[in-house]
Amino acid sequence: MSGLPNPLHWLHAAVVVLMVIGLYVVVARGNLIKKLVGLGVFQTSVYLLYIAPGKVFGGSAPIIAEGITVYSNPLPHVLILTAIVVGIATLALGLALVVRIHEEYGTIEEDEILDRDGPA
Amino acid sequence: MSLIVDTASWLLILAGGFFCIAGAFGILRFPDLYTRMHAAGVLDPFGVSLILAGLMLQAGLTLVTVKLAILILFLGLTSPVACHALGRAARHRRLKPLLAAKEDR
Amino acid sequence: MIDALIYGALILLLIATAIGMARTRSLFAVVALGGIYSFLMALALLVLDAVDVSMTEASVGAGISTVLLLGTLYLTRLHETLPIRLSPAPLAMSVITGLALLYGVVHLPPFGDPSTPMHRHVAPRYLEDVVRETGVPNAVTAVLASYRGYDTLGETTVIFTAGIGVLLLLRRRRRQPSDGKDKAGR
Amino acid sequence: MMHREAIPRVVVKLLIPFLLLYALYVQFHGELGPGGGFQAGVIVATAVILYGLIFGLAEAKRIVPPRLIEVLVPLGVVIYAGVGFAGLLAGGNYLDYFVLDPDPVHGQERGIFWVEVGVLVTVSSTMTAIYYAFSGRGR
Repeated sequence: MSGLPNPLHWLHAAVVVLMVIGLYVVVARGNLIKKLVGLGVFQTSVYLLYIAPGKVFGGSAPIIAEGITVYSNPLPHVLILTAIVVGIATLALGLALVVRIHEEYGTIEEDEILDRDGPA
Repeated sequence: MSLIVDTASWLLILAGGFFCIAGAFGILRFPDLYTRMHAAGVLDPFGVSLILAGLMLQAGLTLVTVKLAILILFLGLTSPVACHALGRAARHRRLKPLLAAKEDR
Repeated sequence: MIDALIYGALILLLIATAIGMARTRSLFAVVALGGIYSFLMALALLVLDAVDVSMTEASVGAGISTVLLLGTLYLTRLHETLPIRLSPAPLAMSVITGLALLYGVVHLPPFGDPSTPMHRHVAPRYLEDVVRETGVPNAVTAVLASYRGYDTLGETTVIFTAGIGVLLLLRRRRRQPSDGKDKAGR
Repeated sequence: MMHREAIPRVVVKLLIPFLLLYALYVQFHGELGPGGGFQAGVIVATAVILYGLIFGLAEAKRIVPPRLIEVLVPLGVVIYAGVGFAGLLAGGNYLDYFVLDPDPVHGQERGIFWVEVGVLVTVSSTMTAIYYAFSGRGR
């Protein structure tokens, strides 16, 4: 790494910014729904981090056709395709837990839940 | 011939882009929900339809053109209904429109 | 090259939307911004040639997850109680994590370079042999269902398990307080 | 007298057949173009959710009964795993599609088809079940 990095590296670096925002929301905000949304941001930034290196300049979508020779890499697409659907399933599970917590505690704020439980 | 088609399609795409940007400005600049809804609900489907029409000219007489035409049809069907539902929800929550007379006072 | 420019612009929009989500207290607005975020993500994936993934993200992220989040908001509440302010400790933690990631990420090969190792090993084998071996031109479908069928079987089982979990948590009617069988400890 | 929500009801009734048709297209055209079981499953679930949002949960449950959904959720995984066992029975390995047909390429196509059907059934029914669970909760 001598001198300025190639500008094309910065694209991967920009994805890290998204990841930091998601992580910050998960850690800093006390609202459970907000935490789940932050987790979603974190998750989608991982999608980009996987798929962006699979792109080839001048390539096309990996559907084999006549007259096309350069394709982008199909492997990350497969991994992330399933990750998205698993992501929504886990999001639903998290939201179900939030609904149950709200029914038992009457709140979805972390500190209020801890207050209600009292000193352990 | 292809020059004419290309020019026409680019004109349509650029006009569509202009209308979409105008709609976005409307959402930012208008004062209350009903006027903003007007900007988004009228300009956006129109702009997107123009873009799709431009793409239809690019695609020529293929299956893609038929798909794009179906897209325009469904856009014209769903977008006003979404706007209608939004407006009804706002009325249901008793959101008052911002009237000019009030501002003058 | 134009791909990189469009992708960069979309990432900037994504970052702006994410910051907006972090700074908004009304959860309803957060969910609406989340829908915008998912559509932008679908566009970015489309620019990266991942058409299947883009389609999934548009229907899952902007469709189903928005519906689920709105349903949860209806069942719980619409606003955060804590005011929005920068909390130093979590910020420091996430920025330090980000810097560590950045150190790793800048060593990745540049965007769009066709000569990187990941394009020279497994992928060409799939792309060259997929039609001859499976007769399916969409390489993503073939890899998903055939070459990596075990993975997908596992993912399908995860979805199944999560669905069962949600049903177990939410299907039962709310218990009456008098029915204190499970609440003896509280 | 017109129903209070006549406009959304009419349009949704018009849209839902096209949504289901689109889901089938995505499912069965997924081998040639973008698409596949995951996407088609989500689109089917979207059709049910749209119907439930506009016509009410009870009406959606009348058309797609929760009992049916609870059978379909495991059935999809069973179809997927069954394709694997079919490979075993035909004398190959687990999830080996080459042995499913005398012509190996045809066998692959057949295996991919049924695996995608399994994914479609699981994803669509799980998403519908999750929607039912959330909206049936009430405040």
